[in-house]
This record gives sequence, C-alpha cells and structure tokens, in this order.
Amino acid sequence: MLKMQLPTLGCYFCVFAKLTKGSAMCANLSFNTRITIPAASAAAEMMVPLDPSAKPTSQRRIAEGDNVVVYERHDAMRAVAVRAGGVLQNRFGVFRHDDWLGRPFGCKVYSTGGGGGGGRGGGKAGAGFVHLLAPTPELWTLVLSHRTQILYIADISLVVSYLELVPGCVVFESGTGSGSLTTSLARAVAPHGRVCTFDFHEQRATSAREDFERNGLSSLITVAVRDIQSEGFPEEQRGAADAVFLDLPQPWLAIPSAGITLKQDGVLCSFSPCIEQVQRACEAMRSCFTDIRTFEILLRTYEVREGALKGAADDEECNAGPLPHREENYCLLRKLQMVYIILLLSWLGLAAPLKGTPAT
Amino acid sequence: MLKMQLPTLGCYFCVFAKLTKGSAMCANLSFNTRITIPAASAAAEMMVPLDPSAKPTSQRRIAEGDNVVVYERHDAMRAVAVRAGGVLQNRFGVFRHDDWLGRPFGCKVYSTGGGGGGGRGGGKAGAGFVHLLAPTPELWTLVLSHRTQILYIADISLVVSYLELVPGCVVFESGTGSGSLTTSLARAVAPHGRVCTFDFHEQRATSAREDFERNGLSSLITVAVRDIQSEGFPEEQRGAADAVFLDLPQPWLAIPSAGITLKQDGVLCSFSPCIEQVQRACEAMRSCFTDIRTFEILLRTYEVREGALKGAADDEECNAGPLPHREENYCLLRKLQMVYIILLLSWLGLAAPLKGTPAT
Amino acid sequence: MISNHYVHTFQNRDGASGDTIVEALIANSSTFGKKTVFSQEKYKLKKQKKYAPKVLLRRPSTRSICETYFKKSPARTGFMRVDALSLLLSMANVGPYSDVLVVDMVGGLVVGAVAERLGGTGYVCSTYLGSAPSSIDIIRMYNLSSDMTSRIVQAPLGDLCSLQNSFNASSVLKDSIQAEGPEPNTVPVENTEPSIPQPVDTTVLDEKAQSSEVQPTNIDISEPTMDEQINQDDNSSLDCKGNDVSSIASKSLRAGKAPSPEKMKYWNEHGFSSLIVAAPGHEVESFVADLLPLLSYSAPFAIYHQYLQPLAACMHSLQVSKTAIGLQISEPWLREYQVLPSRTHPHMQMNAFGGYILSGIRIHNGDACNGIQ
Amino acid sequence: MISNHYVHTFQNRDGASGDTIVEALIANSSTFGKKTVFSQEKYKLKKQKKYAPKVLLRRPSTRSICETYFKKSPARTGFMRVDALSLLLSMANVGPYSDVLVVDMVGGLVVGAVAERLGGTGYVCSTYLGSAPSSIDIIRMYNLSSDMTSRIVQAPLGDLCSLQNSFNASSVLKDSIQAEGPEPNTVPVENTEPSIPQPVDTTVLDEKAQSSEVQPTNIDISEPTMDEQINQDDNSSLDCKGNDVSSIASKSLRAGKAPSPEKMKYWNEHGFSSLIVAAPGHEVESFVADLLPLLSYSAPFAIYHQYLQPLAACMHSLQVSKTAIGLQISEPWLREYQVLPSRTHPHMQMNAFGGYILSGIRIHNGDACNGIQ
Repeated sequence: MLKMQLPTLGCYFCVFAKLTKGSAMCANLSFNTRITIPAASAAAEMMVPLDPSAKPTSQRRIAEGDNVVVYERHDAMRAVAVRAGGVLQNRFGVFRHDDWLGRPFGCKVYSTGGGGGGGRGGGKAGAGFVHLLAPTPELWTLVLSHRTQILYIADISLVVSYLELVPGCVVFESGTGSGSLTTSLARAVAPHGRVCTFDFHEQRATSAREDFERNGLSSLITVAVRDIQSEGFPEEQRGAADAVFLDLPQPWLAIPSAGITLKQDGVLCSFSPCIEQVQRACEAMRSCFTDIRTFEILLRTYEVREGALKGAADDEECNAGPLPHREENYCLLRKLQMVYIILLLSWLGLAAPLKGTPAT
Repeated sequence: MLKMQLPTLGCYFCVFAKLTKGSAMCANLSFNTRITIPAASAAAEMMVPLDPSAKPTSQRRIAEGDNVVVYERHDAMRAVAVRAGGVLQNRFGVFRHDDWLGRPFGCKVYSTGGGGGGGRGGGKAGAGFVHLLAPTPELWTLVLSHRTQILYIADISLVVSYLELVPGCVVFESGTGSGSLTTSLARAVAPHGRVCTFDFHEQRATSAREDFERNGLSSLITVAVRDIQSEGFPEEQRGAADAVFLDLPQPWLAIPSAGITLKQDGVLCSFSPCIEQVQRACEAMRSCFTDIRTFEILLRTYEVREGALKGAADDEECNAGPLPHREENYCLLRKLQMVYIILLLSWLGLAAPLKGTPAT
Repeated sequence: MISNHYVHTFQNRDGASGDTIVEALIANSSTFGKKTVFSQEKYKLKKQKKYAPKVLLRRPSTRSICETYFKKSPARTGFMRVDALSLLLSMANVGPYSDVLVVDMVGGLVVGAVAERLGGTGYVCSTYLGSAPSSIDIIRMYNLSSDMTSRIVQAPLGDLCSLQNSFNASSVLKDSIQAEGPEPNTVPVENTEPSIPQPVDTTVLDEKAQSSEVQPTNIDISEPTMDEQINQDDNSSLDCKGNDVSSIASKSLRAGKAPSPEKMKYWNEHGFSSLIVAAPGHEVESFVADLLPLLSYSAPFAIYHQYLQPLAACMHSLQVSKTAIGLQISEPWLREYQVLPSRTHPHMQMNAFGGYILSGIRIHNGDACNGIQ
Repeated sequence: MISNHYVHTFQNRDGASGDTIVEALIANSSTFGKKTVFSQEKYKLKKQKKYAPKVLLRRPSTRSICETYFKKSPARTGFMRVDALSLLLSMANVGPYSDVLVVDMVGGLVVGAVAERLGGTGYVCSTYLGSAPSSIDIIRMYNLSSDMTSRIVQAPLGDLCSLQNSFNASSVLKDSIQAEGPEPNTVPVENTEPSIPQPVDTTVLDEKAQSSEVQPTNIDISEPTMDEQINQDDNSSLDCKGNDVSSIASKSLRAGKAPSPEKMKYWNEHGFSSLIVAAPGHEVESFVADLLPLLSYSAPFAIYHQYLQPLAACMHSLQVSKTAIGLQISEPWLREYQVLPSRTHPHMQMNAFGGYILSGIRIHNGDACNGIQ
C-alpha cells in the first residue's frame, strides 16, 4: 500500500574496482557456493522466478496471496497483496480483490463505485480503473517503502553490469537500506546464486527481510544485522564473494574487509553522493585493487505529447495571400503541428508528476 | 591564418562569489574609472565597435587592413588580414584578397583556380568558394592561436553573466592565456570600460597584446606581465575592479589580492578543471566573500540531417496487402522519412568534424 | 506606506542591507508602537525573515532576474535558464552600438538583458506579429537608466518588412499588415495588468524557497501588494539615491516607443546587427524566414526554443535555402555544486528544462556578391 | 601458430596474466632464438606492450564487450553504450527462466548479454524480418557455455506472428511471410564473414588507444590475423582450462537454431516474458506494433534507438493504441571521472552518443478482462 516518493538527492558516484591480491587461500570457494533453496510458498507470486512455472505469462492468473502492482498512472503505483475479501480504496473508487482473482496480470479492473473521497481529480462512481501488473524489481523500486535514500534504475542497472553479476554469483551488500538494489542483485544471481546483505540498523534489516519474504526472494537473500564499517564482513566468508557493493558513509573503513571477502578477480563497488567519499574510497582501494573507475550516471526522461505550436501567422487577423513562399511555410507548419512535442521531463525519471488524471 | 583546434579537456568548474568586506576606503573608485580612449586606427576592422560607424552593416564593405574570418565550413575557419596583393590558399584553391575588396561581409567568394593540392576532398579549379565573415568574439574563439587551453562559448557566456558585466565596468583577469575570454570581456564592458589582464608568461602576454591590437581592442584591454599567484594584483588598483576572473592553477593564492582589488559588491570568478582546486578556492573565499556558488556548464550540440530510416518492411520482398493497420504504419513511416534526423554531435560543440565537403 | 514596490527601489542601490530596510519598515509602521513587546519582536522577526538576512538585496542584473524567474515562475519566461540567456547574448554578439532585432515572447526578459548589455548605446528593436506587442514588462525589474530604456523600441514585423525595398520579395507580411496603423502604442509598462498567466502561485513558491534555505539572491517578483501593518505613505526616512521612483516611472514612458522613421530607414538600408528570437510555444521556421532578410550580411542570430523539434525544422529550412552558415543547435547544461568540507556534491535541481538554441550567421546567398543594393 | 584467436581463449579463464602469454609466445616463436639480444628484447617489449601489462586479460563480460565495441567500432553496435545496454536488460526484467524476445541489429551484442543473464535457463529468441537473420556473431565474444548458447534461438518474425492465433488480427506478416521456409538455417557463427561494415579502422584505433593510455580492459575485437613472427601451430604449452577451443566451436553449432515447435506453441499460448529491440537506423513503430502482441500481458519491453524521434513516434502510437502503459523515453548519461590526488575531474569523452530507450509494459487493452483466450 505504498506510494512512490520523490528522491531528494539525485547524483551519486559509483567507484568500481577489481581485486588483484585477494585471499589466495580461498580462491576456490567459487561459483558453486550454493545454499539449499527452500521451496517457495506456493501461493505467493515470486518476483524472480526460481523455476519456469513461477514466471508470469498470459495464462497465469492472479491468485490469492499474489503480490500485484496496482498502476494508477506513471507516478502513482502501489504494491498490494491479494486476499479474499480484500479491498483497495483510492481516489478512483473502491476495488474488491475478489474481482481480480482469475484475471491475467496486465488487466484493467474497474472500481465498484463509491469514490475515493479525498482525490479531487478522481472519478466518483464505478468508472475508475487501474491496471494490475506483475511485480518486477523495476516496479518494486517505484513502490517500496523508503526507509533510506534508495538507488534508482539507472544506478542499479549500471552497478549490476559493472559488478559482472551472472546467475550463480555470490554478492555481498552493505547497507541493505530499503532493499531497492538488493532485489535487482537477487534477480541477477538467481536461481542458484546468493545475496548476503548487511545493515547495522536492526529494524531496517527486519523490514527488508519482510519485504524479501513477501516477494518470494527469501531463498536468494540473507539479511544480517552487522555494522560493516566497524566490524567488517564476517571472517568465515573470506573469499566467498564474486562481488561486493558498499553504500556506506565511510566506505574506506570497509574496503579492506571487502578485499578479504572477495574472490580473486572479484569486483567491488562503492556508491557515494559526495566527492570526498569517492576520493577517500579510491585512495583506500589503491593498495589491493586495480581497474579503479569512477562513474556518474544520470537518466534524462522525455514525455511525448501531441501538441500544436502556435504558428507565426496565428496572431494575425487576416489571412495572407497565397504567395509561394508563405504557402510552403503554412504547409510545413501544418506538418509540424501534427508531429509530437518531445518534452524533457526530468533528469531523474521520477520527478515532475504529470498533469491531469487518466481515469474517469 | 589559424585553424581551429579541438579541446583536450572539456569540463571546468566556475566558482563565483561576491565581495562582502571589501576595501572600504576605495569603494568610491567606481564605475567611472575610464581611461582615455586612443582613436582606433581607421583602416582596421574593429571586433568591438567603439563608435556607431565601426559596426559592420550590409553597406560596410571589406577594405584593406580589415580582419575577416574565412569560413570554409563549420569546423574550418581562419582569420585573415586583408591586404592588397594578398593571397589565401587552401584546399579549395587560391583566393586573391583583391577580389574581396569592396564586397560586403557575409559574401561568398570564389577561388581563382589552382587547387589547394593537399586536401583530398577539395575542388581543383575555380569552383571552390569560401565565405568572408566579420569577426566577432565568438568566431575569434574558434580561430585564435591556442597558446593555452582556452575557454569556449558556454563558459565565456556564463562567466560574463555571473560577473554581471555591463558597459563601463572594470574587470581584472589572470591569466591572459590565449585571450579567448579577454575578447568577450572587452565587448561586455565597451565602449567605456576596461579589461586589465595579467599573465606571468612574457611571450604569451606579447602575443595576446598583438592579437588585441589586430582586432582593434587595444583601447579596451591592458595586458601586463605579472605573476598574480605570487605577487597579487597591483596595490595601486585597490578597489578598482567591478569583477575579477582567475584562471590559475592555485587560485587560492590570488584570492586575498582579488578581494582587495574588488569594489564592494564586486564579483569574483575562479575557473578550474579539478575539484580539489574548487574546494581550496571555496575555502579561501569563505573569509571575505559571500554567495559562493559553483557551476559546471556543458554544451551539447545537435546536427540536423535529412535522412530516411529503414522501414521494418523494407527488408521484405513482397508488399503486404493493404490492411488498415499496416496502411497506417506505412503512412506514418513515410512521414517519418521526410522528417529530419536530429543527430547528437557532441558535448562540446567543437569535436566531431562533419563528413563531406561543402564546396566544389 | 512602504509597499513592496518601494522596497524594490532599494535594489537599484548597491548593497542596501536587509537590516536597514527592516528598520525603515519599523520606523514607518503606524502600529508598531502600539504592539506588545512580544508582538513587536514577532513583527520584527517576520519582517526580518522577509527582508533580512535571507533576502540580501542587490543591484538587479540579468543574471539575478533570470534566475529568479526560472525559480519562481519559469513558464512565464519560457523556461529560459540563465545559461541559455547568456548564450543568446553571446551568440548574437550583443555589444555596444549593436542594433539588435528581438522577438521576445518571454515577458521582456530578453529585451531587458539586451538593453543592459547595450548600456545606452545602439538599439534593441522588439518586433512582433499582429497588432498588439507581447508584454515586455519584466524590463522594469532591470536596473535600466532612462538613457538605457530609451534604447528599447517596438515595431510590428509588418512595418519592418514593408519598408524593406529589398530583392527578397518573399514576405507576405507586406500585404497583410501594412494596412494597420504604423505607429504602435507605447507600452504603458507600469500600468499593465499583472500578467503571470500560468497557475504557479508565486507567493507560495516564494515562501517555500525562503523557508527551505537561504536564498540571498531572491528578488520578489510578485506584484505590489498592500501591507496591512504598514499604512504610512512616507518614505522620507529612506535615502533613495541612484535610480529613484521617478526614474522607474520614466521607464514606462520611454520603453517601447516606435522607432523614428530615420532609424527605420537606416535599418532598412544597413540591416540589424543581430537577431534573437525567444518565442517558446511558437513555430519559428516561418518567423525566421521573415526576420532573416532584415539582418545585415554576416550578422549572427540565435533562436531559443523550449523544444528541439521546431529548431530542427528551422535549421533544415535554412540549410536548404542557403541563407545562413555556421548552423548549430546547442543545448546548454548547467549544474550547480555544493562545495563544503567533506560534503561536495552536484545538485540536480536546475537541469530539467534548459531549452535549445539554434545559432548561425546570415550570409549573402546570391553569387553576384558585388552588385547588391 | 598462436594466433590472436587462441589468445582470445585465454579470456575465458579468470586472470590469465599477460606475462604468461608473452612467455608462451616467446616459447612458440620459431624466430625468437635466432634474434640478437637487442632484437629479442625488442620483440619481447613489443609483445609485452600487446599482451602485458597494458592488456590485462579478463573473463569477458557484457560490460567489457560492450565497452570495447563502443570504443573501437561503435557504429557496429549502434553506438550502444554500456549504460544503455544495462538499462535495456533491467527494463526488460531479464532474469532466470525468462523467455526474452529480441530484435538484435547490433551484431549480437544484446543477444549475448541476455544469454549471459539467463545463465542457461529460459530462452532468448532472436527474431528478424525477411528471409535472412541479422548477424549475431558478437555472441562468440561472450563467455557462454554450450548450455547457455543452446538457449539462443532464431525465428523469423513471420513465423512467430503466423502461429499466433490471437484476437489481434492486425499483422500483415501472416499474409506476406508465411510462404517462406519456416526453418531458418543455424547461423554458422564461426564461419561468418567478418562484418564490420563501417569505415572505422579498428586496428588503427586499437593502437592509438594503447599508445595514449593504459587500457586494461581492452579486448581485441579484430578478426584473427596472421602474426608474421609466430609460425608454430602449437599451443600445447598453454594450459587451456575452462572454456577451450572446442567449446567455442560448439557455440557456432548450437547458437541460433530454430526453436522447437513445442516452444513455438508455448510462446504462442503464454507469450514472451519481455521484449528488447535494438534496431538503430530502422523505423521501429511498425516493428513494435507487430512484436507487442507476442508478449504476455504485464510483460515489460525496452526499445533502443540512436535517435529520439523514431522512439517518440513509437511512443505516441502506443499511447493512442492503449496497448501499453508506463511509457517513458529515457536517455542515459554516463560520465567517468579521473580520481587522483589533487587532480580529480570529470572526463567528457564517452558522452556524445548514448542513445535513447523507450520502455513500457504491455497491457490487455480490452475491457473484457475475464474472457480472453
């Protein structure tokens, strides 16, 4: 039942580095570090399918216990667990979960009447609708509960690529935060890999664990409470990780431990908003990492609207005589007016809510 | 006879700050600090007109002694001083200056034959042409001799705006470098203002002085040899400047002196490529400046080409039956093919030379 | 009464401190003396919050005016950011003795900026289509002397084109607009209806900006409003040097007059030095086709638009017509940084809308270069 | 002979050091022993420059392959930068057991990246218009096991559409392409003509890159060439563990087969999990109209293009048809920084061409949600 929130700070730096001198003793604790996968609870929609039957297809129907993402519009979505007798109320009206059962993901469902009240733009009776979508890590990022600043899709996708994650990898993360990245890490290493994520904040770890459980990711993700900056990663995980991701205020404190935890040739990423953090992290990496590279990634989003530009001649009262030159301009003008206006929305992809309401 | 060079380092940071506690004693040495303006040499085209008669208009003709910018194409221009009997040879052929006299700026002139030889794309005989343009600070930036890294139009325009330069202002600059910014500063403070520019490198100062002379800017610009980092601005200029611009490797060394040289409420700008320079400059400014703001400006340039996209159906041998759906697509497709392709050229506006040769 | 209007005049002096203003406000408040000490303190704090130290008044400049509109009411100025405006001025080679032709549909932001750069020399000729000029009342936010203001003239495009007895017989404007009165009315800037047409509540924005962080360069762009707590119409205690009320009033009289017939004739023969078009929301291609012949050869031009596509169409048509060279569309990208010990990072707030600029240089497109006019 | 081809195989092992390779090259050089000491040293330096320490061989990954092509021969991969490719994979929710429909006109870069993410589960179905599939021979640069390679299938769009007995009768492909042979040939990847069609001289670029700075992540993408100085065809001294030559050869046999009829039937009934289109230089609007009905409801899709305009047209037509929601065009912007003591600054090299991505989610656009199929 969570709504998207806007980010308050947009720019982060990603520092990537490869381990050169790793924990040689443990270099063979490799790809095959699997854990036994508990059978996923049958009813729950799994965000990352662990077997072919779990993926959403056009023939898979919404069932009780499934998580669905209720899409009102581009910037208004929420995650809902479907249960018998359940009710969703929003500004478009009241939606009964029972009406959703048996329908395919991606379908459009209508409210049963009784407007949402508060929303001034919403429909009043019966006419409101929403779409029910199968959850993905990308959608989850837009609906999750913000317990901390979160990573968005541009950062996430770059991190997954540069960490060179493939199915079967073991990846360590600290801190867990709101679990935005964790979910994408899990997808990248599934079905046989593992994400070990650490947060010093106990309540935050518990909430993240609940979220992962709810999304059917518990078999892929281990959440632990631990202050990585002061304690480092657990000693017994020496050389266990293909990749380590740090999102910590003082990443340089955790970098030596990350070096011990990584396999040889493993990749480390440190994610920071401030340049001084980047400078100190790079400094700390230089002793036993190579290929240290720092990136900044932004995402600019465009919206397309059909719109007419005012013609230069629109301000005139009388119509000009059809001289050839002007004729041509009119013709071009008309063509232009049919073409869409590409509107630069924002640099983050999430700001700038759209005007108008889609429903009713 | 200089050709444009490509920048090697694209990103700079501009730190702007306003003086709070200035040299109170000198606060009335104000706007009216004019210097006597020597009569400009009659023959020379002045880049910044100091009286209404000097500006290039459609009736002003190219005369001996004028500087013209010879435009071959977007990325191939050079500055030429017109002289009787003079000859310009490029890959498009040989151009006689005598043919240019009496023509308006902006005209197209043809080569007299005898191809330029080296240029493989150039015309061979008689058919080559160039355009003769009146020099402006913007064109000068593209044709000047690079003795140092130079500022480009995006940085220059932002600096002039944030320095809040208006006609009559006195502005100090160090170092002079290649004089790219200096020329624009002169335009901004003309006709009655003054630019005092300093460079520690004697030959560089001399070359810059020659350039300014050639462009008819000597009455606006004073070039002095001085190491501002170690010596500071001249004591006698205390409180004389409305604005100070620093492009120095260690700007923090010159900032106290800039504070003394500025009028109260005057604006300082420090221009640096590295973040550490910005950090130290800001630190040095905090004691007696306010409104310290740091910017990065980039310029993305687009090229427009008429081009057709391959239709999805172009790969097919047989033409599909005219079903309504497909019909619509064909129609849209055809429209698209007529519309121009907007091609992202570069972030700097100067890289990425265009393909093809415009002449012959 | 010391209305916001008079507080505006402080902006014309260098560095009038906020405290001075607050003291002046207190001295002129008819009710301040009657308040309790607590109320007095509250009043003072309220005024201090409004005028000092969060608002540090400065001589207004193109930079600060553009930044303020972009922050508070960006739709009014076509989302033109300060870097875009700065580029327009550079690309159009605006300098002393320039005769700059301007199409300003951004409230006067461009006209004012050009007038500031001209410094009382040359002319900025603001042109428009149809019978009524667009509002350019933002020019009264600028620190323009009456001399500088007198350099702002307004003329309908039809007049400029019809006078032009050129070889270029392309414009239909001659036929369509010549019938109208050739003398447009002087814009009564001071009396114009406040025209902030977009739904942005500037007051709310203003307060939000002030409460969230210190905004030393804020300029209050809201229209003069009555202050309930200050009723005395007495500003004798305020030492208004420099540009005073009368000089502001004079702007309304001098700005936007029709150019003299001599000037029109001169421009017809010599051409304008450069052109700036800022008509967001408008199709610019045919506009520019009419405007370009009014420039002298070798004159640079710069066309701003919020969208890329109309500029691409315009650029393509100029490429085909061979009337201009050096054509390029630029998109400025500006980012502010927070530079603080251990907390240096880029901001992202101001980047969403920067707009695009098509720039180029008018050339003589005929081959018979010698024989013109 | 130890050709570059065999050196490539080292990339399949983790961290084979450049020194090892140089030693192997020396050991296998027929002429090395005959050289003078000076020549020997020169030879060693030359080889060292080529293989160590400037080229540090790594297990190839999507990241390094994409970066290398972008640097050396960007036109071949449609100027697709690593951040754009990464976004495509995320936006199309590529994960285990996905059945990803792909249109890859970027040489196989996308097909290989999807196969790497699938890790031997699911399928990547590479589809194409007309009779001949586009080349996907870049997939042999990837570190794909034969299991992973077998998950790459190729099918003409006509076959996929004609099998679909859906309510959506929009596609003309049924009529036009059904006549063609339904079984496309397996792509003989290893034997395909080297297809680097653009005028970029990769060798020159390669050398320039190497001489200007250390490029530890370079991958040599040039085709196998004869090395004049090494003539022995003997690689016995090189301990090729992991994916060896035979496993590479096997890729050519397994990649790009036609999907089984059972798979085709399954996809027809269940739909593909997601769609990625990378067809730069092509108009995508009608393409996507044919592809979208092949997806399952709620399936995400991501369409890459070098230009904004074709995506805008496509997005607009999807908005009108109401077949997709969450539509957005994204432009990634990536910048690398140099972080060194007192010399930290951003680089600008890699930003010019990033491309654009249209993403969205297919929905059921009918109101009768219950009664489908």
